[in-house]
Amino acid sequence: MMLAVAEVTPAWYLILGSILFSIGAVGLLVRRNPLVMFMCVELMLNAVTLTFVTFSRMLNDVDGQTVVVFVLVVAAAEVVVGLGIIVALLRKLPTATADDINVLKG
Amino acid sequence: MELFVFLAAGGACIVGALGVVLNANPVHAALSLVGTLFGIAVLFVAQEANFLAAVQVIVYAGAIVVLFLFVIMLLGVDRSEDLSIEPLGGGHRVAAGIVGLAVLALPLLAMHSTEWEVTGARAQPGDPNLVDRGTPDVAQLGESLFTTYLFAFEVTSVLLVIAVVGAVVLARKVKRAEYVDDPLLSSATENVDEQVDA
Amino acid sequence: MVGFVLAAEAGHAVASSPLTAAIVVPFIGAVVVSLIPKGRTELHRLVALLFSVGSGAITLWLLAAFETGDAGFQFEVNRTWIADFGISWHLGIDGISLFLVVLSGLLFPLAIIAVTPHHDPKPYYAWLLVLQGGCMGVFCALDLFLFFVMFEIVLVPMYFLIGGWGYAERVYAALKFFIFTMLGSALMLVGIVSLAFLHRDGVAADNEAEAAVIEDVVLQAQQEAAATGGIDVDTQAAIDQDLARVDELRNPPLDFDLVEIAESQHLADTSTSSNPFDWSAVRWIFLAFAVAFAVKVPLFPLHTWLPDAHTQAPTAGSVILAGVMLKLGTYGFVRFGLYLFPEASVYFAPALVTLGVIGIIYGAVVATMQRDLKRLVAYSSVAHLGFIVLGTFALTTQGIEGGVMQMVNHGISTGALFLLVGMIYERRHTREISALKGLQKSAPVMAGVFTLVMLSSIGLPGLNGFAGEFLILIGSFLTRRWFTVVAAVGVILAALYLLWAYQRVFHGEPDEENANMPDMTWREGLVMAPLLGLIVFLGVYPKPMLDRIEPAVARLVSHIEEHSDYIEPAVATAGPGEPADEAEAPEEEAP
Amino acid sequence: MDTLDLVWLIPALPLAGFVVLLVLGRRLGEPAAGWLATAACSSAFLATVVVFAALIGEDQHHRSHVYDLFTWLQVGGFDVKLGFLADPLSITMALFITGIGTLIHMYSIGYMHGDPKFSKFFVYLNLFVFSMLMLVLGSNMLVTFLGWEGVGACSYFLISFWFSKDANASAGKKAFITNRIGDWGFMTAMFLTFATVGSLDYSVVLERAPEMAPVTATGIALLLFVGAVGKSAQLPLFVWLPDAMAGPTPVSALIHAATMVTSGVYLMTRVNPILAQGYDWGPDTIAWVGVITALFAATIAVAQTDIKKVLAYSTISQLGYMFLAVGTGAYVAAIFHMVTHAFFKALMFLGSGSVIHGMHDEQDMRRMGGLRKLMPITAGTFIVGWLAISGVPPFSGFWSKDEILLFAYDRSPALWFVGLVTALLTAFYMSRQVFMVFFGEERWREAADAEAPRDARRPHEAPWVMTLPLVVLAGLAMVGGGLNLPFTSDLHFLENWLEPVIEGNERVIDVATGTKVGLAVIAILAGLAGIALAARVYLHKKLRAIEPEILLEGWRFDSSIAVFMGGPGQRGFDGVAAFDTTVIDGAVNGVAGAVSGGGKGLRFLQSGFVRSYALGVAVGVVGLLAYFLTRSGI
Repeated sequence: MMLAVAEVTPAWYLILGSILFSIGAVGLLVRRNPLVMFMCVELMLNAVTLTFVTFSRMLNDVDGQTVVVFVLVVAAAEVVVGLGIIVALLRKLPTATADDINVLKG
Repeated sequence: MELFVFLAAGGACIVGALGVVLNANPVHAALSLVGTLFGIAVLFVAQEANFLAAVQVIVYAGAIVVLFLFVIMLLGVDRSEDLSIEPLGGGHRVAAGIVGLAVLALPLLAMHSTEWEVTGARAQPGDPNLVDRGTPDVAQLGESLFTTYLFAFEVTSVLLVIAVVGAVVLARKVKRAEYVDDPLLSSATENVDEQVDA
Repeated sequence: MVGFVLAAEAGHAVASSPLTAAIVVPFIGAVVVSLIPKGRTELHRLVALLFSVGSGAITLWLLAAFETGDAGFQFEVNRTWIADFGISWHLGIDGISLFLVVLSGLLFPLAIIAVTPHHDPKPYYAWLLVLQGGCMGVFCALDLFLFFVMFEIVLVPMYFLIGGWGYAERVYAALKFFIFTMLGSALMLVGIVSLAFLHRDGVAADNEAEAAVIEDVVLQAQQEAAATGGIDVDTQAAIDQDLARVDELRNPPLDFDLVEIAESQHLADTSTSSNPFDWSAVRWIFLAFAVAFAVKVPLFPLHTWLPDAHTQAPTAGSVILAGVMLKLGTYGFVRFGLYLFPEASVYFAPALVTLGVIGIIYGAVVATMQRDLKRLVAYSSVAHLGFIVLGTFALTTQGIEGGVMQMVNHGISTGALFLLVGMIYERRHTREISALKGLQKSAPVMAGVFTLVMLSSIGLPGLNGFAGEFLILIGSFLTRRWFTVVAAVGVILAALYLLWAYQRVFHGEPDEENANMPDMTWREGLVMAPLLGLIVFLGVYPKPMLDRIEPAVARLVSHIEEHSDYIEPAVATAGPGEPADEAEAPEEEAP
Repeated sequence: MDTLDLVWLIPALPLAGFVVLLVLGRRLGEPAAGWLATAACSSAFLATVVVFAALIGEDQHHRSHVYDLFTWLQVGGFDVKLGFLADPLSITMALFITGIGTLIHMYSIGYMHGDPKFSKFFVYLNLFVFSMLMLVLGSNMLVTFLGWEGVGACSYFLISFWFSKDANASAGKKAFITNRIGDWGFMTAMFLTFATVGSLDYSVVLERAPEMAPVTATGIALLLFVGAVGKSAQLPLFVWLPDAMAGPTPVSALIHAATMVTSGVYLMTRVNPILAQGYDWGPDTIAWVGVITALFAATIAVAQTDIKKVLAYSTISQLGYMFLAVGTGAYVAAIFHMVTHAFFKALMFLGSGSVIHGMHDEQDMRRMGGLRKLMPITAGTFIVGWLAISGVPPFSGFWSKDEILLFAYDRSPALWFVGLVTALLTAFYMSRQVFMVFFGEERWREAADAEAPRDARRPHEAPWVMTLPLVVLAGLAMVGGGLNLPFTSDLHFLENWLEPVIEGNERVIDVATGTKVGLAVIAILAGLAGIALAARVYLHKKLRAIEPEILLEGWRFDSSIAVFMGGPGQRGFDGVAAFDTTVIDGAVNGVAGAVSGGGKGLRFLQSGFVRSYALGVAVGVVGLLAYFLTRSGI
């Protein structure tokens, strides 16, 4: 019965999106393995796509979904390039973490 | 019904996300990520974005995660990471936690202040991007992409080409001589050496 | 195909406007020089000279074709450049800028003939040509944005000339020069942009009355239509048109045009409440401009880049720096300071005059104690430019006109001095005064030329330096009496440092190294000849020059009077005593 | 065409000479270059005579003619023409400038014989004559100033003519800079004049002088006097003139005795209406500065050993007399004395030059003596000059000096007394010089060393080109007094001639004839006493010479200035220069240092760790979010 009472409002989706986003953000900041850091980025992107789709439905606007398509494309491109860099890096230094690459040190 | 779907899929999402962050082994992290992605795909379906749900499964679960796993397997870097240490100091984790909480809290606060109501410009009758319940979402999305956003759509193809070229260049086998001159790698080598010494 | 169209367009532009040509020709030259293969040194020089002389010849034509009595801008070109921001390619010269343009057209070819770079001639000549184009552009620009662009363009080649072809400390000097000037021009950019926006708001405020009237009419029409029931198509069209007009009036486009902004003067009538040029804004904007110009001049506390830049720059760089680029500051003060901000200029005049006078005395005193000949000349520039600032902000016709004349004179005299110092350096490889002695014996002709140039710089009557300096002083005495009395002391000090330096360098018995120094060559003589000719000509017969400057300056002064509470002190020619004198005269003769 | 319009020709001729010599001088060589210069100067003299004759032909009240050549500077209400003024005063000046100038040009041909820069000397000399003529003939203050600075520059060139010696070069520089201090006064006076009257033309300025406020008039007059003090070597700016003797002697004669140094007197006479309009203390200041300078310089002259230095200090002293005259309103006497002084002082300078020439560049009087036998013409003419300056009637100096003393007595007996003492001293030191050089034992024999053959070292008389000018000048020095004899008003030639210029501003003195005669007798007696005293000391050796060191060093005035300028002055200048490098440039470099230091300090932020940067980005995102939320009013 409780289930019938509680109606799923867009807010629920948005809260879920926020939670996913912050988990991804914390993971990005905490993890050292570049591959896992990438996965966290994917998490954050997914949180955002979820939010877009939610808005799209609530505002009756198909543009929200269109944006998600573009986010997907960008995510794919990003993963391709990012993984390329990681491959180049890990091939030489299989034990490297994100902290080992700090040539930008001023 | 929707509530049930939401709770199940949302739970899968959160569990998967936590799995990504908390699993020391990257292979396990990648598998947890699949859980999240599926959960989100289900939520897409729940919100009548069927096409996107399919794409989500195909592109993310089918391509991206597999790519991750490929890389892990290819390079044999499935070593577990010791999550109990933090080379940047304990303050980094604390700060990360605070930031994470803030990122969560601030949007919630914003939603609360608007009384959990989604505001924004609703599509009016007559707008080309108004969701028409009668047509399939694939058709609507297609029309939007190939009319209003045609230019942006074409540009994404360029982006993808560039990304592919970039990936090929980055991942090709580097000759020994070039690699020595590479400041990025040589600095990284030094750092690793230092760690080994320590 | 594109090239052909561009060429045709360029040809058309040149034919229709000599000013555009004078600016564009050196730029084209720079491109051409940089396209010539590296090894062909003489060809680089020849081509650079060709384009430089080409531009110079155009300026001479301008001088010949200039309408003497006309106070306004001549040879004007006004083409839209960036329409969205109201930026235009607006060029024009009046008596104030004419001679600076001609000076640039003269000094650049001379610098190219006189000095051969020791290495990398190709980029050297290319940069020099870019510099020439930029200088021409600065003096011709009548659009604030265009002026700013040219003002900045000039920086880059100078930076590379000092840094690339200078002496031991060149990198330090180049960087110092660049940072100082950038600091000033960054502020100026803020000033320019805010000025354009405030001007737009001012125009909107001016238009408000008209807009309100139209709006009333529209409202009435709508009410009438409502009363009669229904609006017919024609009325609706008329109403739409009117509304569009109201919109246009209320949101006028941005405009960076100097003349437009200066003449509309939303700055001056502070009485109207709708005026967005609230006093403090104008003053701040003026200050932003003033800092940029003060760095360029350079005024007293901002001058320290000058000695370093001058000392380290190659000879041609020093000549151009002293001859043309310092004038960007003083010219800026006249063209943009006084013209755009008459009220603020009057308000800040005492401060600027004080700085100018401090510069006169201070520059001279510091120059006296220099051990390096080039540094000495550099500090003398600080003193001379102090005179120009004094004259400019004396705000009298004589003062401003003397200032404009002195800009040209200083370019000639100090340019010549730097050329001479460069010649000495080429022979003796030192600029240390103590290492030089008795050069008059080994190089009498050079000594004679140096003497003449020195006397011009000291301000000997009959030479050009005096005419300008005296006009400045007599003009500033009318409004700033005590400042002038102090500034005139600078005339004594000028004699002190220059004569002392001359004595140490040219007089005395030369030691072995100095005794064998070769005298001037024919080529060097030919370079100096036009400068010497001008020194004498402008000193003896400055009338043609003054006649051309005068209308523009007179217009500027009346512009200031019109837009501020400043009133130029009347010269007492037709004073109260005159009629009495005439009445008395016959009485004396009667018996 | 009006003959008076030819006035422009007067300066144009030497200018033409200058240009021709500048271009062709070296090719012409010696002596052609000298003769060309002399011709240019003498033709200017002829032109002056023509103008003079034309001027005499005019009615007395119309003897003022302005001829404008072209507009020089014209801006707004400021309008200055390059114009010439032919009136009795300017033409008088031009006459004696070109006249004496011609003689000195001629003399120089002999004096500069053999100098490697022979032609260049005449280039400068012609330029000088041109500038001097511009000075006196200018129709406005600015043209006068043109000449004023021009003669200063020429003086600079000619003093440092033999520039290889550092002392000469320094002397030239000193002359120029000291003159410039005076020029500051002149310039400021012009500013004040223009601000008051709106013109610099003498015709306008002088006509409207009576309308000036007395304080303005006094200001202008005294500022011009500052200029005159510099140019005419009065206290305290006289220091350059003794040093200026480093130049060739003809230069000393022409510039530093006869013409340039008197331009201050000319200027003050020219602006006499302004002087008259000002407060009385204005002219009094001038008179006192003049008379004190006269006494001061005379005391110094007493102890000098250099033959030219004596004459230099004597010149300063005599110029002091002229300013005394100007200050007491005796403009005619001032001009009169200027002319007579030009005659006898040029004569003596040229004579001394002849002596130096004959003595093979020896200038120390202690190594001279008994020269009258070897150089009879020089000695004879020099003696004429000596008598003239000592105030022995009927030589020219007596008449002019007597008139000045008369006016001084009328103004204030104190002035007269100081003037009288100076007259006595003048007679004394000039006699000392004559006795040391031309009489007594032949000390030069000791000086001549054994190495050189006797005959070569033997003093000799100068060639005719040098003696002819001496003779002419001696004649003028003898009869020059005839210009303005005091006996009847008909004999006041100069006074009558200058009357239109001076108008009513000449002081009218009210002294009984008896007093006049008495004063003249006292003056003569003072002169004779000076001569007698000098004779006892230097000729008969009856009295020991009193020549204290301090007088030889000119009361240490110059050396104190040098010490001050070399000490505190230079330290002050050095201090400012150091201020520039340490404080101002230091501040600039300090800012640069602060920026780079701050950058170094902030380097730790650039750790290079991607995750640190990511944290930074995240913090930024949170910050932005928080900002937007607060903006939306939560």
